[in-house]
Amino acid sequence: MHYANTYLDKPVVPDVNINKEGSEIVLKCMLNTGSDIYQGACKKRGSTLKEEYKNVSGTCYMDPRDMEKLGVNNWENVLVKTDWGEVVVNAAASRDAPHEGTVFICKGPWANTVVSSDTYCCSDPTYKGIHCTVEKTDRKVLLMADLMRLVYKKYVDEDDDETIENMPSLGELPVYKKKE
Amino acid sequence: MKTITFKQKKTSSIALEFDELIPDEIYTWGESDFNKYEVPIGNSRFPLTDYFDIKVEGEAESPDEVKMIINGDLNRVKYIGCKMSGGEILCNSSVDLHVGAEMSGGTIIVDGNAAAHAGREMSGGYLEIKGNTKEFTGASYIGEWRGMTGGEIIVHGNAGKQCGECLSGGKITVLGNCDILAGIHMSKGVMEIQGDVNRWPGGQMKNGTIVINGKLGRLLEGFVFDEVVDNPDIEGKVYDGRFIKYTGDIGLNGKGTLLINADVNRDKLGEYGESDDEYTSIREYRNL
Amino acid sequence: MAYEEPITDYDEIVENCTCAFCGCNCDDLDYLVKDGHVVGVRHACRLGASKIMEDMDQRLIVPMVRDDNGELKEVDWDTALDKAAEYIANSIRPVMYGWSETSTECMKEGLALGEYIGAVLDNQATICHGPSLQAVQNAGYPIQTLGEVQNRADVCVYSGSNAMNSHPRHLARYSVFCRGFFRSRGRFDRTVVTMDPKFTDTAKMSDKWIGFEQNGDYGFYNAIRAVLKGKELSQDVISGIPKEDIYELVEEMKNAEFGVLFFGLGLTHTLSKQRNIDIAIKMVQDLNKFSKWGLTPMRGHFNVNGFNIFMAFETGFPFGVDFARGYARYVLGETNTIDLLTRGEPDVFLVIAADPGAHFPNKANQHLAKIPVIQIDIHWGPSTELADVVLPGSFIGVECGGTSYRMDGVLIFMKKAIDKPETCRDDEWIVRELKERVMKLRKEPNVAPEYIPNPAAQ
Amino acid sequence: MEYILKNGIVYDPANKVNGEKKDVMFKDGKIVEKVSSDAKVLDVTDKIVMPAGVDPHSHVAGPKLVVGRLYRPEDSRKGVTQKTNLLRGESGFSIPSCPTTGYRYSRLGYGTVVEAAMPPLEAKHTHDEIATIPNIDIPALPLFGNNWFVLEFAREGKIDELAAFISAWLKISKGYGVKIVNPCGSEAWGWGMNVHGINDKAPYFDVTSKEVIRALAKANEKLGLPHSIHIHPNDLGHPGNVPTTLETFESVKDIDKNAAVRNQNLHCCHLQFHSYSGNSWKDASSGAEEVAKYVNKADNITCDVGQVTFDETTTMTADAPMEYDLFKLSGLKWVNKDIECETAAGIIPIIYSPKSPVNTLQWAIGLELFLHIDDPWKVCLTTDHPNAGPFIRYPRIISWLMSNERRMEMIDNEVHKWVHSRTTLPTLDREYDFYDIATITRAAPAKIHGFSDRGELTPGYNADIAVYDINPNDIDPSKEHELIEKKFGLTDYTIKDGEILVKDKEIVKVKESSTIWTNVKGYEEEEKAVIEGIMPFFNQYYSIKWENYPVHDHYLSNPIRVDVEASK
Repeated sequence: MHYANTYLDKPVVPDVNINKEGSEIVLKCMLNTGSDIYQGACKKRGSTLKEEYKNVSGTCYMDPRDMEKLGVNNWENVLVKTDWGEVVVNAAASRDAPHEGTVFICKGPWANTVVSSDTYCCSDPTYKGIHCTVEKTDRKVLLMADLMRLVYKKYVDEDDDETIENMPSLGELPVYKKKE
Repeated sequence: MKTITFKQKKTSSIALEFDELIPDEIYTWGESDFNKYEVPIGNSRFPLTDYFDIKVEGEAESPDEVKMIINGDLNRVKYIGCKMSGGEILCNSSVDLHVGAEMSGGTIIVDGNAAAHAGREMSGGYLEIKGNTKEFTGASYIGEWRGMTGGEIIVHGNAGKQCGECLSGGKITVLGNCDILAGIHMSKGVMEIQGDVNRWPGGQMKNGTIVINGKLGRLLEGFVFDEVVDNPDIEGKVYDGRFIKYTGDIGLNGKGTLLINADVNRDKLGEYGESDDEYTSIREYRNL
Repeated sequence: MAYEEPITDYDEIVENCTCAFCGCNCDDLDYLVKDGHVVGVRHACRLGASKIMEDMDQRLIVPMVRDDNGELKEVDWDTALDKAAEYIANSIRPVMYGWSETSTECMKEGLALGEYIGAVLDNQATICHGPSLQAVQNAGYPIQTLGEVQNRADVCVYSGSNAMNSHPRHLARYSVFCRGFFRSRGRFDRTVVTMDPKFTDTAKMSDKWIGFEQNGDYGFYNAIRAVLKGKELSQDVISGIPKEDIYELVEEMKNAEFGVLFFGLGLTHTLSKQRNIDIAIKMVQDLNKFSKWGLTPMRGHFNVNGFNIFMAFETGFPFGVDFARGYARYVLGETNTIDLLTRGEPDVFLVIAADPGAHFPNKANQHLAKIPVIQIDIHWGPSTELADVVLPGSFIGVECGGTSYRMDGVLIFMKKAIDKPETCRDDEWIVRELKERVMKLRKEPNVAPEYIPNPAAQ
Repeated sequence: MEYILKNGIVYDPANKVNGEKKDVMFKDGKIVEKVSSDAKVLDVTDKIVMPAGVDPHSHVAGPKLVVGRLYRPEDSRKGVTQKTNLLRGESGFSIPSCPTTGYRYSRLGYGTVVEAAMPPLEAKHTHDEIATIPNIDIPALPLFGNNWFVLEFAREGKIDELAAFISAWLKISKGYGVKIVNPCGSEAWGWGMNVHGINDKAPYFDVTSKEVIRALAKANEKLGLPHSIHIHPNDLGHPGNVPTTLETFESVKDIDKNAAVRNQNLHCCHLQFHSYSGNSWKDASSGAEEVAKYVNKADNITCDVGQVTFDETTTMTADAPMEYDLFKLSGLKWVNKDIECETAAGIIPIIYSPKSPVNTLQWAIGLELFLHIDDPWKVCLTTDHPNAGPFIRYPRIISWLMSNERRMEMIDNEVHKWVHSRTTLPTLDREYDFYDIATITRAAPAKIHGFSDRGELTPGYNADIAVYDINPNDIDPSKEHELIEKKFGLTDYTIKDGEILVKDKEIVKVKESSTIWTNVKGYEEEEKAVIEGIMPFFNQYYSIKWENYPVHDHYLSNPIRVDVEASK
């Protein structure tokens, strides 16, 4: 059957070409989270296990000048740390630049790991305006299921983060026992 | 005089609700009444004695003659002293939400921190918190434009965001620091802050007085510089030192008074631009 | 993306369907249907089309229950429903969260269940426009329907909202590009202002971009209010905006014939949260002294407003309603999902048509990892990774009809276009079944049959 | 099922039964002449028996109600009660939640409540809420006074087309009659303006309020709808609005009514708000006497009062510019809701205080109207719920009307002294009797709305009955006003369609409500033509599709259809 195609591999981002070492190892930034059209389309289509979701939601959009400071190119990996946690995401040049000193991660399991749960009695967690650090990393960006396993550990017996991170991937399709 | 002592046996992850255990309700109760009583937890009720040992000494003719002493970890005990009109409650620990909410008389002393909504909409009485408080101390119920109308709240530590929201009477004293938007929508009463204040005190205030003895972060544009006063007298209390007086919030033709200590806020005098070393204490509040 | 051939191979067109994505609820979509599947969507934006032509790989087809090994296992409906009902019936602090992507008919059943068992009912407003509702409760609500914007508005302000990304057809269909009765030249008759720290896609097509600094919203709007009262600004730069720009902006807003402020999560999620909107509403009210102004919150899900409206007329409170004591309670910081979860209170979590796994902060989800989670949804998502019972629902507006409320409060009936997968059930049916089963298990509401210690209890 | 209410003291003004001791019988939901010996006997010896109440003008369901509930949690919090096995938890004081509204009306002995303002665009929503309100029947009046099509037809003088439009829109919105609110004013509010007086023109549409009222009245009578036009005139709440009100009345004098069921061709709602003399609040005074004099003379006018009750309540009306004026006075939280091409609405909380001169004046004007208008068939008891006070205060108003002593006590001790200098209230000593009360709360509203199945205890009518625990021969309402208030506040029996809903002051049954709508026959061709003509505009300028505009059956709960043969 011929379906109209709404899938995409990666969001479209401006080209950057950084070919020298960064001047800083750890960059202090302000973190915002929210939605963009790629994330929204992928999430609501239901493709959350897919590589696509990892790329649209698990991506840290940065000002190219900040990327230069860290020496990262599009689709290289960075580690974002806040007081609430840390997560490995892709780095990509922001379509909305310039916004030096501010990074943007679309909402999703990756962003959740590092946002503040403080509601200040107003029902809404602080999803925007969070102090964070960004650094280059060799660790890989996890698929959604793998990330949920690592962060919440609901159904793994293991406690050690590193072990869980290196477990075999749960893959891009639902895993459940079918009825015989 | 009747003394009721609560000694904790175990804690609960789901909060216990103490709104029925106020002097007005229990001044006639004996130990057997407490043994029969079931305390609301979530959607159910469980025997109070599962959680507390209760000792009753003496007799009381009225709520005013009751002294409740609550010992133990009260971080999951909410509505302590809610709507009470007399008597005394002593909490020897940090307490959960709504301590002293809507109280009209009596005394509550918390020897620890209080969670949000402490002293919400109180109309009389005295609430003292030896530690810190979270958001909406002495504030109003959501939607209500008349908040605390009487009584006094003293916070020895720091107060969270929007302390004294919609204050319409009474007095709030914070001996520590205050987070953003202290005294927002205030229309009457006095707020005294001994420590520093993060951004924007008195947003959209109509009337009343805020005194800040420490350093002020950002001031709103709605406040107009009035004069520099020495040793101002606010409703009978003289504040020693030199204060800068602002009037606001003129966005709504407000006539509120904001007094900030001139000595520690020199940057606000003359060219009062934005202070660069902005005071942030968010971390402190979070770790309450 | 490469050029794609238009879809020509379809059996029928179902006209005037309603989009089940954002709060725009566009009711002019045409679905191209072949063999019981939607193979193409006309008129929809990228978001709507993508959602309607769902990812069948991840469609939840069968009910599942987590077994002892922590693996989801397909079971029959009775087993799954009984298991879920058992969790709910034995709970002391149940939370029922979600509801924004299902119909109000389903909410009605949910409310009956929640009221019976003494649960907390909350929806996505709690993590998106909850602060807006609180601000509305403090400051008022000068709103208008979207057609009014189309026909009259000559100044549209988007504040903290990137409509081009989150509500792509909003500008085209309701506010900016469309031709209105008094705005016959469409975009040329209107001025568009975007207020956002980022130069967003919406800012790029605006006439004016106010890039105030992060967390500076409250101070910025306060300055506007002061200027509206005729005050000279004392600082040269307020929240990152030079005062001349503020004067100019205020003049422009005062001279509008009909202005509208659309605001989004940029205002609700930053430092001063509900007070940002509080003061923005006050600003709009002030502006009415000079001309006509209104506002509309850019609601995210197609029925997130529906839940708030539904709860308000059923119980008097819009969201985060706690029935634990047998009466409705609405207290911020106490009866909202995130606060409850971070405090570690709930002992059962029912999530319907929502995805806390994808949208709740880490600390809140940590608690979900400790308690039974029942999921009613149509797709395998992050929440499924935390769920203990999974009940596959149906897709409102595509596979099932139902009522929704647009961001401006206009009721739209979302009609059914195709049949749902055979093994799925309607959300309404699932919740009603749960209710009936819970009522059998727990005859006396509000008294727990036995004390079940909370795994998270100390 | 057959029942007999035995030995009650019956007040049934429609049948001229004034306090006679007699039995009332009903069977299968209808009043009957006699019942068999199997009938269940309900002993109501020496208790007042009346038809169930009919509220001619109240705001209980619809988009602005829900915004009110949504944005006033502090009001919702006031009336919160625990749920029982039968009843849901209640909430709210001035704007109770839907279930609460039904319960409270039932306790007051009411059976029918007219929802007075429904924007056609939001009709589905209104009916969605009506379905949620239990125990009372609710017809809704769609708003026509600022509808763009109506303004166009009125300007062009196209009465036939307008009649067809009304006929079509009643079907589409499942409405009962024609409601007009501040004609042309709410449209002007689309640009932040208002109209002043009846001869002011709406911007762009170039039509005056008077032309709109006359056109709608003519169309209404052409169709012969059961209810006349139901108007909220211009200049509500402005000092010196008496001339506008009287001109409004005068403007329809020459239009013949065309429905046997009613006497009037214009019903003016909450007349209290339209009876102010003076030029500003500084020199405002009561215009009640002048207005009442006109009403006494005119046979074509009826009204309801909108009595102020001295409570903290919520004002909500489709007269949006007036609400903004109120906001500028009080500064409290203001809601506005503009509905495309149709109407607007505003909401604001308000505190009516007896210490306030203006509120005292409003309170006195309401009572003056009751006392100056001689014929109780021309005046109905309302508070324009929730605008002047919540409907749960009706018993209190009854106690005021029945007791001059209580009124004088309030005048002397409780209210502002303006009551002496600016009103005639202290000079009035008329007291209503139970027969009059039954008229203004039941018989008159039913007649005015043209109901031919309720408001009377006539055989064949619906068995909607209220029994109050009052022995009229044993009570002196003039002295025992507190008792009157208490007893009228909670019935011994409320019977709706033959089902006992309240028994011994407790709700024992909750039933689904019905909505009542008017189906005009004989205009099908004209309706089609009008809709066809409108369609290009609709497709271009409405933000929803035509398919989504009409109220489908899905949203109608137990509709009662009133068929009308249009005479043309």
